[in-house]
Amino acid sequence: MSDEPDRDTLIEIYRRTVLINRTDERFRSLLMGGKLAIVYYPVRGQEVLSAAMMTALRPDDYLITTYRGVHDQLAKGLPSKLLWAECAGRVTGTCKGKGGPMHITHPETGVMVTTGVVGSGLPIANGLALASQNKGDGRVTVVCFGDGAANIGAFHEAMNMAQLWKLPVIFLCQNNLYGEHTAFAAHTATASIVDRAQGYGMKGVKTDGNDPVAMYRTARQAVDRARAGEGPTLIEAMTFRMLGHLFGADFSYVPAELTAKGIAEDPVPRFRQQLLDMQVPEADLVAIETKVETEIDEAVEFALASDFPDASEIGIDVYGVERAA
Amino acid sequence: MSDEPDRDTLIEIYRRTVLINRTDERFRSLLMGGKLAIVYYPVRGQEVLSAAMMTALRPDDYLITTYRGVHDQLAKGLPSKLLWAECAGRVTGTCKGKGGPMHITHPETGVMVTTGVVGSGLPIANGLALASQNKGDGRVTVVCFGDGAANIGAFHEAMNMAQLWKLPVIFLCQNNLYGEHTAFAAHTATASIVDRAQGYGMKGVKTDGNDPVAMYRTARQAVDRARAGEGPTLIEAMTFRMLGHLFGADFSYVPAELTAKGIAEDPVPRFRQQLLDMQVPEADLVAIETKVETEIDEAVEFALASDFPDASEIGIDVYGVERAA
Amino acid sequence: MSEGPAKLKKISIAQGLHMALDEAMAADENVIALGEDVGDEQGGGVFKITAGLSTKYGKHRIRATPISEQAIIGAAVGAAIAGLRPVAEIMLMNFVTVAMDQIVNHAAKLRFMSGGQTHVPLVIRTTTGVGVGFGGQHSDMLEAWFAHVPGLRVVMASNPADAYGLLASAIEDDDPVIMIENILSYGIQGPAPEPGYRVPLGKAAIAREGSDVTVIAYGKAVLDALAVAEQLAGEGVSVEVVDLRTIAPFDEATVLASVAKTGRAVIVHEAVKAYGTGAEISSRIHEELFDQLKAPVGRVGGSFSPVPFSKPLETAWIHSQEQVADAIRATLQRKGE
Amino acid sequence: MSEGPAKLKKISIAQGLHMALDEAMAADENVIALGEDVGDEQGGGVFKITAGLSTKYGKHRIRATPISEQAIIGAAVGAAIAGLRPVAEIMLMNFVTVAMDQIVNHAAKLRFMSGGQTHVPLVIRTTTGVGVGFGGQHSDMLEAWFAHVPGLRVVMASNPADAYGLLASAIEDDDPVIMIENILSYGIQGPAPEPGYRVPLGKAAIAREGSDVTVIAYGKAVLDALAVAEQLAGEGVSVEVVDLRTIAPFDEATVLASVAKTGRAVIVHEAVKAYGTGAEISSRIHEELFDQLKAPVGRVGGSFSPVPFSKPLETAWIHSQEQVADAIRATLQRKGE
Ligand SMILES: Cc1ncc(C[n+]2csc(CCOP(=O)(O)OP(=O)(O)O)c2C)c(N)n1
Ligand SMILES: Cc1ncc(C[n+]2csc(CCOP(=O)(O)OP(=O)(O)O)c2C)c(N)n1
Ligand SMILES: [Mg+2]
Ligand SMILES: [Mg+2]
Repeated sequence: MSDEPDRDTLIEIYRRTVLINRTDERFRSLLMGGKLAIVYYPVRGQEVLSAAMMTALRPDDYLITTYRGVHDQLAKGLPSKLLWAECAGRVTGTCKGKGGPMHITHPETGVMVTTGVVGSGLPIANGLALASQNKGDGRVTVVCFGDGAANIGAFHEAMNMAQLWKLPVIFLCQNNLYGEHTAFAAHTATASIVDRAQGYGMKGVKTDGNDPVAMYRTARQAVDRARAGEGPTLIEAMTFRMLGHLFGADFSYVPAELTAKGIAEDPVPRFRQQLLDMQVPEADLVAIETKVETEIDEAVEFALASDFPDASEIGIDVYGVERAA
Repeated sequence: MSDEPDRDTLIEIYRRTVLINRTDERFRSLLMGGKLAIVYYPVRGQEVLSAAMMTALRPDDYLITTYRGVHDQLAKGLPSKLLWAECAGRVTGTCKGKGGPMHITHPETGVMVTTGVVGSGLPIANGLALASQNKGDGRVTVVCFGDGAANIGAFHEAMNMAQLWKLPVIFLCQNNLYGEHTAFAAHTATASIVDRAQGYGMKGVKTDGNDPVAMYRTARQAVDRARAGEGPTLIEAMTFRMLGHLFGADFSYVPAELTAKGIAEDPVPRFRQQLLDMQVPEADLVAIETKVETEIDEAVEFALASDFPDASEIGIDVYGVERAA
Repeated sequence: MSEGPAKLKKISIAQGLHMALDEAMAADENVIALGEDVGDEQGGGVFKITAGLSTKYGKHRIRATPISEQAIIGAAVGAAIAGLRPVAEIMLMNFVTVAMDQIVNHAAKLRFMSGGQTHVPLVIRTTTGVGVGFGGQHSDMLEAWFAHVPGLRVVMASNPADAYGLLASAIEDDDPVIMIENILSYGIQGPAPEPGYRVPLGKAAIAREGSDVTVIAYGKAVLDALAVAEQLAGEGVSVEVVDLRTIAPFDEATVLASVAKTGRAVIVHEAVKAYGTGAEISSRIHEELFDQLKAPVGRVGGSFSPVPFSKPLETAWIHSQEQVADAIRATLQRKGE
Repeated sequence: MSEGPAKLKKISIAQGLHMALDEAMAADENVIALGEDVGDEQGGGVFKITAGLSTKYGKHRIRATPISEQAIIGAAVGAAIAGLRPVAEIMLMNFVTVAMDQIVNHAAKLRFMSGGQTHVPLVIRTTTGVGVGFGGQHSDMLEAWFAHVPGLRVVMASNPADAYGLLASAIEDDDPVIMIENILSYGIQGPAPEPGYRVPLGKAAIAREGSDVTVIAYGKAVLDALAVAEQLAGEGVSVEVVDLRTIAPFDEATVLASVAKTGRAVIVHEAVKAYGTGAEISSRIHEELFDQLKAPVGRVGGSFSPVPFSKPLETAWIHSQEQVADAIRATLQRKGE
């Protein structure tokens, strides 16, 4: 199939973009209003790259992401109700409330691991891909991580092993210019993370993650390569973290002009305009936006109306069978 | 000063080469003869690169090496007697026999750490270099490691940090084509370790470690850059591990042609011939060789005549002051 | 606290840590600090302990690092061997899991393996704690691992003066010290220490005197012990509270003297109870005071599971003051000899 | 051994491990093995446990890896989640220090954190041991760290049949199991197990019955315990030896039943004594059997220092059979009630 997103594909990417965008917005408003009290990592500004990447996948493909993963999880198809219930610590959540936002897991939609440890998803992604390679199930694994994560040892070990074994895995570095409070140039000694791909003999592609067409094209090509058994790809998707590292966190260390630029280039309204320019009727977009708001309304209501897990859950799922003694 | 080794420098490199070569030979003959029973990692074939590298250093420069480190330690100037006594587990050794061959340490000659953990020396080398940078003592740190070590996380983290902070450190990868029993192509997804330098914005140089002139030139330039505050260099010195991973170990997995090629290109006799071709009188070389043999004779005798440490040493050097309770 | 100052001025544990670091850096140019986000360009650290220091002492002494814990600890080890006194920060304790090699195989062993030729005056500060809602990978208390490693010291403060005095002593010590902080304790207020106040490493404090039973605790658990002691005083039970301060190697003399006096002991820590530090302390007490003990030594600790996210589960996971009180009562119900 | 077969054919522990792996791979194509040098192109592994298997089952199932322990364990974790049964090898136990994050934050916790949606049927084989002359960084016994982590199981065999039966059970188990081997034990000979013999996880064995005192040990230390038991029998002392086999979570029922019978106990392990697994076992015994104990539970373990290189020091570092015998005698000297 072609690498270029057709009109329907772009509209689907937009739907996922809006779902992510409004969900992030809703999380922040509930936190602001005190209706929810959790540690939340905003994804504002990174909606489009996730929506485009996951749209290029099959539903049964695997995803591994991080604490900042709401965009990836929703784009992969994880049901809003289960996400919200888990983030609210309810027994109806994906993980019965035991994992929480940093550990969202939902194998049914391919969300296999969400990790809170920087870089640790990459070696695990190789394992998922190894299983697919041995079973011949044709699945592709995508692992999401940040620019800061590219400086930790696990990144290096995983990249070399993936290329050595030609694993069907895609390393999606979401370069949002900051690792927590540290600017890219203060934590990385080279201009681009993709500069590292050749050191592993791996294909590396740097792309504008905020451009749905470019991002989809890059994703599509990487997915096709992986599925065809041609090995892994490192994608560096350029974006910008429009808010603090976590909700309510200091943002003062980000230069005003950079923030201004980020707002000016906000990918979500840009994408909407792009669709209108393509003569997509605004009514269609409004319909999508309304449907998304309803989905979130229902999910939040479901979550907040759900019970908390029983304390006995502490002793469950530690081992598959009750431990000896 | 010039990057080219003058005649005297080459002769000094040869002296160190012979010292390493004969020491390695002696270790193996004592092990063979049962006069010594230790785990020993031969350095046969890697003599020249070490001798050339360390000759380009100041005596007060720092060295970090590994279990396979006899060549680096001797080339750096560590006294034979202390080395032998330590390897024989005697109280007269560098570390009172408590460290052993895998942990040779001798700050007087700049041998700061010998580690048995693959890759762990690199981050520590950054620390030595950081101290020199803050103190302005002009020292350069060299850290030696193998081709296999270039695939472990610590390598990656150390490279990025060293370049980020422009530390006066030299990463000397001794590429002897094998990591334990695994051939280079089976553990590394790229053709050369230096391919990784650009991923850190670091200067990388691949050189023939078995050619004393090329190796000295490469070393000299890296040392001068580091000393001038221009930052780190990754050197990939090509060589060949002519014997098993450790003394007595299986070697069957190495293709016969490769072994044959290695023997044919044995750097030590080649170097000797090179000096003769330069009209260095053979008598001078014989004198060096005889002197080295005497030095080793005395060192071995000293070591084997020395006492073992007292059992009370187990409780000493755990903490600087006796631990509470 | 039996030791320490009693000035009226109060400070927080976070301020105590900042003061100790600031004074150490002012006193000795060899003291440096490194870790993620520690510089003022990064907002002075996630918990602001280092705020202002990079401006005051320079970026060569307060080094904001990449997310590279092996490189952070490794650089600190190398700098320490070369004569600096690094204070390395691991943002959260669960992340020591990527740096264990540098801490255990290197920092802890280099003095011994070099026969005393080199040593590693290194402080590793890290924080953690159950109750923040971070879930399974950001809440663990792993002090038992380090306690099991000869060559390391592990300390934890229960109040601002001790935080100041312990960190200052750790920086001045010539061996590696792991200083564990608790996110939930940073705000705890207490009397400000006199400048120069030091808490000697390896020395516990009698946080409250008592005669019926000894409760041994450290860090945040000391506050639970003190609260329970106050409550039980009302029931006519006299509880002595020992604040270990140095978790390992622990102050056996003080602990054994107290239990020899009371004949009963309960150990409380936030870490998982099974194979925790309480097991070693309990064993030592039984080994040394078997005939004097009126009851088996009790242990109170975290549940045997990863730390759950959901608030009610997280609250149930960690020990409650009721559990501490019950453990004390259990030792009192024993007749003894 | 009370359980297990009594055939005449003898095999070594190394052969027992190889047999278990070979049979598991033959029986289930989801079983794979990965680690450094494990393939036949690499000579079949440093200790030859995997020799012949890559030729027999293919390089896609026996994967020789780069020196990348985080990637090795991480790949094993991911493969396990996706339905394979990986057996990952960490060449020497000290190198787990670079992979603790994958083991502790991930393998051990994913089942719990996912609410049971995923699980990690992973076996990590590693070896170590004091006495090889490897020195400080290649000899450590770190089982206490893993015992402290809910979600992990730790096993160690003292004989070939158990090595076979434990590894087979570990591979069939749906949760992560750390199997510790001892370089010095690979050659130990013993009766060959019947094919299909299994050692249930969490079940200890009575290696020798006795009535005066219980010695609890695992791995190589069991042989010391048995030798001392034999020696003391000559002195009229009847020693019961419990071989834990599963170090953690340990078989409390068997241990407590034995000590309830004898009233005396000594724990022996090679690991550093302080904060070792013996502390937890000792504490549990004191907590449960305080009134029945005739003497405090004794502990014998490694010295409180890194493992020294020099032969006489290395020999002095590790427990001797004399120390075990003395610890037993010390418990007998106590009058008890
Ligand atoms: C090993 C480890 N070190 C430190 C942290 C603390 N931490 C959490 S997120 C983060 C920044 C990560 O930056 P980046 O990889 O760019 O991802 P982003 O947050 O920008 O999406 C840090 C340092 C961690 N979770 N794990
Ligand atoms: C972290 C770690 N993993 C594994 C080992 C076991 N080991 C010791 S040497 C070695 C091979 C190292 O190869 P290379 O880096 O090329 O150095 P060389 O031995 O060839 O000099 C291995 C795997 C180790 N010491 N440390
Ligand atoms: Mg980022
Ligand atoms: Mg090599």
